[in-house]
Amino acid sequence: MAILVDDDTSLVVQGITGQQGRFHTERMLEAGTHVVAGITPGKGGQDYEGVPIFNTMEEAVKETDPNTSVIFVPAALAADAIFEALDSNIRIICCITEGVPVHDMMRVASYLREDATLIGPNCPGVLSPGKANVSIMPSEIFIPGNVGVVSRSGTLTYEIIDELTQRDIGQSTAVGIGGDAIIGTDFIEILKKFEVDPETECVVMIGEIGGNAEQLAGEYVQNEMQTPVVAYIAGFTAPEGKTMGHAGAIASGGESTAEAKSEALERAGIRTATSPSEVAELVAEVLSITAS
Amino acid sequence: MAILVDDDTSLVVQGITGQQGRFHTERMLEAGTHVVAGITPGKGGQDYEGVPIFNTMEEAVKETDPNTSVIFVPAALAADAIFEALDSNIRIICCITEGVPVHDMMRVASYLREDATLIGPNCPGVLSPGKANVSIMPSEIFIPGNVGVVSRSGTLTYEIIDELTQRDIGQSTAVGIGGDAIIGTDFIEILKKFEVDPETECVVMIGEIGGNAEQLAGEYVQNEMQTPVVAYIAGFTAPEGKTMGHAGAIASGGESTAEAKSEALERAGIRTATSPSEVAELVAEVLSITAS
Amino acid sequence: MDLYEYQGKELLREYGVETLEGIIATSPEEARDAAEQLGGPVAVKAQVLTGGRGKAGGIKVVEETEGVEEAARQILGMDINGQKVQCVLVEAGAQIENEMYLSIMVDRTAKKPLILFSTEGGVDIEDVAEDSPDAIVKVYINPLLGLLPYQVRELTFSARLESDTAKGVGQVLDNLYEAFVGTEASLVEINPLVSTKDGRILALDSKVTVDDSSLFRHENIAELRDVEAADPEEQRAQEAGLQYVKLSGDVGILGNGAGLVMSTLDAVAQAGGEPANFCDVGGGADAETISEALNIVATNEHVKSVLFNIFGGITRVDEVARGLISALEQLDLHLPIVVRLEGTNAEEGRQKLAENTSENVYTEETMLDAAKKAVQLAQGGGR
Amino acid sequence: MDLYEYQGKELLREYGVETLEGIIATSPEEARDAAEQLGGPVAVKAQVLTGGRGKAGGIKVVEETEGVEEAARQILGMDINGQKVQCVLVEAGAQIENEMYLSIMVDRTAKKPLILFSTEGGVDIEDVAEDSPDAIVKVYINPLLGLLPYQVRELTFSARLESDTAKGVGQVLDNLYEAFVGTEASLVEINPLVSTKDGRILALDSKVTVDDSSLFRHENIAELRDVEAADPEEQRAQEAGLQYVKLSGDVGILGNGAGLVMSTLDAVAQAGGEPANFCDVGGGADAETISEALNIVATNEHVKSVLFNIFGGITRVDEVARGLISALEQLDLHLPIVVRLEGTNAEEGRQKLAENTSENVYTEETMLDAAKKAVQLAQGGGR
Repeated sequence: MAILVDDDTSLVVQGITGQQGRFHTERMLEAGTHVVAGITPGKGGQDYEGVPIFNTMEEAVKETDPNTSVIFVPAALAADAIFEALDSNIRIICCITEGVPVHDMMRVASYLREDATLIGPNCPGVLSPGKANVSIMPSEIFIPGNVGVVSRSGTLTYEIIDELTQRDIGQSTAVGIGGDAIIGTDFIEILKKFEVDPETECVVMIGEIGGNAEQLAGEYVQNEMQTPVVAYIAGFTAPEGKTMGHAGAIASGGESTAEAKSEALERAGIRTATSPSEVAELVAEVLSITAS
Repeated sequence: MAILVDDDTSLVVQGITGQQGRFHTERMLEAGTHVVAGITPGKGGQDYEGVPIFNTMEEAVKETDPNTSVIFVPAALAADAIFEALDSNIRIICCITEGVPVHDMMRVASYLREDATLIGPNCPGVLSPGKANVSIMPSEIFIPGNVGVVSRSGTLTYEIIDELTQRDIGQSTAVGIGGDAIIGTDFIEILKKFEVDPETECVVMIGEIGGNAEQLAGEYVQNEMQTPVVAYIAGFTAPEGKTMGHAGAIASGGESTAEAKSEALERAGIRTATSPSEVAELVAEVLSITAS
Repeated sequence: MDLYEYQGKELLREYGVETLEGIIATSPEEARDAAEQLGGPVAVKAQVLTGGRGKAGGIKVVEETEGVEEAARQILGMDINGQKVQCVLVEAGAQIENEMYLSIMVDRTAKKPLILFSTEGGVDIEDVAEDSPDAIVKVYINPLLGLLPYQVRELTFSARLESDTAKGVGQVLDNLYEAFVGTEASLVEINPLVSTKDGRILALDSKVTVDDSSLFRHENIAELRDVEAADPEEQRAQEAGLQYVKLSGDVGILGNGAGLVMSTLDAVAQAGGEPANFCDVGGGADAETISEALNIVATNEHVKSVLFNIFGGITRVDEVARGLISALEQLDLHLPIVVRLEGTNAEEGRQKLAENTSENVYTEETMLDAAKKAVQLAQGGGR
Repeated sequence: MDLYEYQGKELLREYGVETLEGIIATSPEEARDAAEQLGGPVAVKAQVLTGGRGKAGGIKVVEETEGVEEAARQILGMDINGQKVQCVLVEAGAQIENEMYLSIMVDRTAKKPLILFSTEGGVDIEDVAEDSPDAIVKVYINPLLGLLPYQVRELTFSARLESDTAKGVGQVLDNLYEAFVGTEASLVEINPLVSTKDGRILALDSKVTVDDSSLFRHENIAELRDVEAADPEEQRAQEAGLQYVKLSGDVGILGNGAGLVMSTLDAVAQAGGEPANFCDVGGGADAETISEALNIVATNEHVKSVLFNIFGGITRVDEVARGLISALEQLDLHLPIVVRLEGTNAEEGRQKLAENTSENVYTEETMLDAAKKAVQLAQGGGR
């Protein structure tokens, strides 16, 4: 199984001929992902690494019938690319692009219907080890297994994945939901998918300062979820009112601080680690409990 | 049974204190309709004919929990009233108002979800004889029965209802879908409801020049419908390019003429009358066939 | 409400759509002055709210300024599909490379704006649709999102436009969509949209229809309504708040409700007659409205008989009868009038009418009988 | 990006929101001139990007023009929550009747604009939310439809405003929503929004935060960015394309990726240290970027040690090591630097580093060990 992306994923890369698009298309192909099409207006008819390029999503869909897209276009064009994918019935869309205007994202979010899943923007994407890599994550550090990972961060996720892998704990799917204030899919929707994924036996949730998505996720875990969850929150030392790298990582008192999130998760009965390596330790514990 | 409105209808009147709102509220009450609330901003706390008035739909919903609304507000405010009803989870909305701008209606139509039904605008509303009158139709000429009526017109519908009633042929529900170019609900959606209504044994469809909704309905009747349909089209003598009273009644060649519609319906195997009284004759025939 | 070519172009220019320079003229002299001002070859174009003016001789290209006066003289006053030409647009020339077609309309079925584009412009788009449907690109717009950049790309790539032309057409499309929304049009059509040898994209013609229901919030457009060109009968009816369309027959028709009146027209035609007009007096037809409506119908010299068809629903028929009686008293009509009253309190209404009106008023019980009677009377029989 | 009160008010005025007349002054003399120009009693208000300036003495109401110079002298140069007051807004007086609160913000959970309104203005809205939550009216907006008239009515009726005030507040709300969308703000807040005795509704204060990501299409707003007020360290980092936040501790921190760097700060705190900054060098950290980042961190005189934490994913660790070595060669840093390299090709990276760098560079394998080491070094031990 795995969630969101797997062997059935057929991927179209929006913005395939940009620097990032080219670089990650190669890596996604190397990881065995079925990249069936790329889009760059004006370069239709060419190809990149054997992947045919189209001018529009309409053409790409007609010729190659993709079910998933990954977006590498510049921030000013990202919302347009998402609308193009949605209107062409692409049902899973990962927007890697950073710096997408918040008002654009509010419009996108209001247009999204239940039958489509937007991951990101400003996210590393989705990777199911051994199945499909629709992300900018380093597939080398992953091994297949039964831990689901969902995170607002990039490198911090890799750090934790690495800790898991070093302990021989494999992953079902890793989902970077993105570090912006407004993202297509929040923790809860991903947790729901992991909950019904028979392969996933434990979920790691990596949160950070800003908003209250972790609290809402905590409530969901407490009330609805059977699969055990291990959490980690970054940003305890972040000063109030400062944006810490991610546009959405800003503590402005109340629920948005790391303390508040961490406490809420603990209250919801979720094991919450204080460091990336402790995450791996807790997961190992959970799995050994589950196994026994 | 009946469709759209019945004994379970609890109605809120948007624009209850205007001339039309007052007049028809009385008539709807006389017909036994459960009018539970009225809305007129600034007149909250008052009542009209025992119906409590609220300033906003939000208040009306909180206090009286209506499931249906009828709109009598001026054209410039009609779209706003529809949005207000939709956002307050009113699931059946009849907009009587004439002259609603087409661009307003495009926005409304794009916002409409499947769980809500908008009838009109520029329509007489919906009436289920003996059950509920959510309309400006004269309930005196109706009798309960098993003929469903769906029409783009007002008085022409009354004419046909009268012909039916004079022949002792009762009606399950009469729906005036409205005479504008863009309306919330087309023939097909109403035909679908009649098709699954056990009470309705025959449907009368009254069309006119403009657009091609009759042709689309004809296809639906031919391919999907078991209940027999009798049709009538008005406007054979309408000159090209002229708006005949209803904003949507304009023949501009092609499918929009009465001839084209009539022929398409005949081709679809639908009995098509050439006069209102012939409609009643054909219905009588159909019912006697069905009965035998 | 349809706009004249020059009015439509003025609006389009406000939204950034480029057109040729042009000057409106109502006399041959004005046309010559305009041509002198513009310089070079010009086109003299009849301003009428109907298609086919080219075939009718309503457009003349004049190479030398001297010929303009004569051309304008020929066009002004011309009758094109029943419309008298009251002014011409004198327009500068252009070196045209390609003729394309671009329009945005309200699509009734989809309930959203529909863009049509074709590289085959300057001809009737319906002919193109029939002969080479693949040459037409269709794009539907979600009015809540507006025209999105990817949709412009879809259009220009589907139409296989070259990069420069694509850019220009894309810009025109952006502007035209703004105009469509800004003016609340039900149709904006540019046919042809041309690319010129110097790389511009120009609207060579314009057809703009704005939504009558939206005019209350577009004063500047409402002011363009051409009262002079309107038929005096229709204009008077509009002022009286009647829905009125003048037709060419001899049976004047009044009724309440658009659908019923259309049906009455059809009944008259079925009875072998020809309707002289469509007149919907509306729901609460009082004596004054009925009187004015009858008066307007009677103004038409072709009218030989009048058919008054009322189905009383909410308006009770006896009240309508009272209104009619009082209207007839005020007027001095010698035309035969066939009255058919049906619906709530019809009996009382008919009786009232029988008691009060003169010998030129006939009553019938059914719509078909009333239609037959009116036709018979118009054709000189039946009195 | 936060705007000063006077900048926010300028924007709001462009969208039709009324404010008091005001003049900005950077010296006591300018303040006096401003007061003379305005006439009557004025308020002298410190312009700082932080709350609580009233309590800090940053707002003085002066009845007579003579007192303005002294008031401005006291306020200018004042330190309010770490911000030095560089200018004051001299604002005309008003006869206030009621103080209300109005704001529109981006709601992260609902993913749409949220309007908050309260008849209890002039105080911290969070206090109102705690003490009398019913006094706050909330309205969510669908950004595809915009603010609808019925939503304005819902707000004004829920708040039980009197008809005149409701009309005025409704108008301000319409304008404020236009401003919110037009400037792509993440927050526009008017606290207090006042009604005056002569029936006007005025924004007495303004707090506007615009979305940094949208500035590329709002040149006029981007120009308002206050380079003078920004910390020189942060400003330099911004110019170098680094994500940088200055903090008050003594352990300088660099890393790749915002989440990882936040986590590194937390690790330093857990080890008993205090981070001197947050610095995300980003994905493809080349020698130049690392060099500039190190330089900026070292500029901070409080920094006693530096922790460089890299998880190599796509960027291979050996390449990062090469960049770091080359950066260290270019710089003449005497600070102890703890380097932790992990991820793809970490072994090679660490080896390269061991071979090439001087004695003030320490390598550790885990984040926690690296944090401990850096803290130890900052506290003067461990060399």
